[in-house]
Amino acid sequence: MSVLPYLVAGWIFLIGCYGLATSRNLIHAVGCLAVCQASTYVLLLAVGYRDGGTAPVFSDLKPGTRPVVDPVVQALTLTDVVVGATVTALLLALVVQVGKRHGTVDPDELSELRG
Amino acid sequence: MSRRARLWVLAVGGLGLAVLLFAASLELPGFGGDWHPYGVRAVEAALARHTSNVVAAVNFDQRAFDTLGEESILFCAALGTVVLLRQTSDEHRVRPEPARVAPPVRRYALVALPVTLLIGLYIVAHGQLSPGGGFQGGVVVATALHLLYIAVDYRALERIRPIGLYAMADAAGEAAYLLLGAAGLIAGTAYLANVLPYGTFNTLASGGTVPLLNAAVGVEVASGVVVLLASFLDQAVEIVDADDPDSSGRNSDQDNSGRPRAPDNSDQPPAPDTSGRTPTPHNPPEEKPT
Amino acid sequence: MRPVADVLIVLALALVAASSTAAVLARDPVRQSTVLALLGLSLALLFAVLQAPDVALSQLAVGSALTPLMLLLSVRKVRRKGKEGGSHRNAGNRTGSTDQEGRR
Amino acid sequence: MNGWLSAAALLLLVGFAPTVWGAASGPVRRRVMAQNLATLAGCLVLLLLAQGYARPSYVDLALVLAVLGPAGTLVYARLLADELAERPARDPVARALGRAMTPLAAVCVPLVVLPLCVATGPGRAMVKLLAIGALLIGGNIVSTRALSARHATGHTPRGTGHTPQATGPERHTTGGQSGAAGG
Repeated sequence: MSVLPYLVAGWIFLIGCYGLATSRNLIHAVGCLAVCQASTYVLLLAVGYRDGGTAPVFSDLKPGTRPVVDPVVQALTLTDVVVGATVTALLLALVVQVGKRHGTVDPDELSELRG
Repeated sequence: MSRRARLWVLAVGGLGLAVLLFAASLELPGFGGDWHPYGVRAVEAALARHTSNVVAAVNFDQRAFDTLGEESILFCAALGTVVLLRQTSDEHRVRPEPARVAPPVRRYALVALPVTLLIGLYIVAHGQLSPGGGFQGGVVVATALHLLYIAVDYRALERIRPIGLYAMADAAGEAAYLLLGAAGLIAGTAYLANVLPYGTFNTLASGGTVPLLNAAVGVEVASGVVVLLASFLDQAVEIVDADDPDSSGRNSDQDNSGRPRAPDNSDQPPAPDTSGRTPTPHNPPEEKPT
Repeated sequence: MRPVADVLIVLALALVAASSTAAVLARDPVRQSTVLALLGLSLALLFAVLQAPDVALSQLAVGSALTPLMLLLSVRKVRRKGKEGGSHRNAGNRTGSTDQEGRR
Repeated sequence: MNGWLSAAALLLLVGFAPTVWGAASGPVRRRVMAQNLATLAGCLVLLLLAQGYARPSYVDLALVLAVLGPAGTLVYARLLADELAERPARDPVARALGRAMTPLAAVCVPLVVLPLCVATGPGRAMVKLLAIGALLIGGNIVSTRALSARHATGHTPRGTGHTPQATGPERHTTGGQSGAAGG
């Protein structure tokens, strides 16, 4: 149990990389990159977790009554999620542009075009 | 490199990485441990500044400069998308035909739109108190507006979405964040320092500059996402290639009539016709030779 | 409470691992997009059981409607391009991969 | 306190886990249906978690999911209208889901929300819970209808060669939909 979340994060990263490398469609590749991003969220939050802890939000909790989990990693992850989505949008825009210019979004066909 | 060789390289690299990750995870502090030195200090600092949502305090007070960087990434990503997906000279616009949506769905969307909008604003406004904040609430607000596209009609969305205004709001959100940071300099302390009075714990006005920075981020995220989606929608719904004879009939948003439509260039200057193949409105649709 | 909380965490981790694997193995972007929506949802549940409601909220906001919308709009645009370059507009290509095959 | 978390774990296992399988296999229609069911199950799990951890502020998560989940399903219903119409509900799982979704939402949501209301007692929190329940039921009924009814979001591109058949249970179609044909 004490390493399981880290291993899951590693697995998600590796499977995402596998998908990226073997993808035949750039839109699918962007989706795989989103999977890779998810691994960082899992890792960061797993590092910040504390057994029996609760969220460091004191609107409905008296400070000091319960142990709280680490807020710093949560803050990092929070911004990362939204910014990651806009970066996904940027990559999708690139894919759309590639599709417009070359008529295909298969990376293998694209390298044939160049050569 | 052949496909097979590439897979081998991937397998070797992946295996090596897996071994390294496994070794690293054994050395990490155990999951659920009690040792969180930064977390403990962050909670103390947030409570000292009367901010009840410690995550918001970390984002907009203790690590506000870092958030400025994140926000700039978001701004640049939105900018880059708009530049990449702009209408080029060999493309023209086609007015999408009105979509036909089942009446119950349409009614649901018209009810859900204000509700979702309200929830988004609530999430933004309560960012310093309960879970939520500008990043999350901004996305909810932007999604709420797009209920009009997904359940009513693209043209209904266009009516409430003057894109220039949202682009300006995007920039204004970013600028507000920068200027609020400068307030710290004017007050004689550091950039992005929390210079306002901290207020009463667990009320809307608590946390000094946190609610203001939060609101600035909310405005920026909401309008940034609207601008992003607008450029995607433009590409997917309106913009078509000039040398695509089918496009005028085929590419309408929800095409179901089968008759070719004339490109409506009333608000757009006609694309410069370099190839001479731009179909005029009177051209019958013809099959493109292979 | 502790054992149940641990069970919840393990369960959520398993769901995330399963849905991320499925998301990678779904090769057609349209089919992948539904799995990605599920992945977003299971991530949000994982974040909730890891006591990170802020992050879960962020993931819900992004993953439930925004990401699928962007993905599907890109697919729609790219497919249309693939189709018009093909021999016939209505060659019956419905999936992104066959679009590219149809072009050659 | 423990009971709520156990219920959440159970619902996660029997309600949410199968939808991962459903969304990852089969035709597009089944996948979208599974996504619809997953938002319902996920929202109820979040409600139970909020009560189980004794943190009323976690209810905001369920609130957001209750409005955005159906929005996500409507995204699919809108942008995949062609594919949903192309493959009529031949898939047994999709057909069963299409039939069962509305009764399921109408039964499961009160089953979870009403005990939660009793546990929280009258007040603002209870109003919030009831609002979430109403949004969830309404959203799910509408999104299921959008998926299964043969509504006219332009699934008849000329010359595609397929004739869209009546998809899904007929009782979901309303008279106004066929009357909306124009153009």
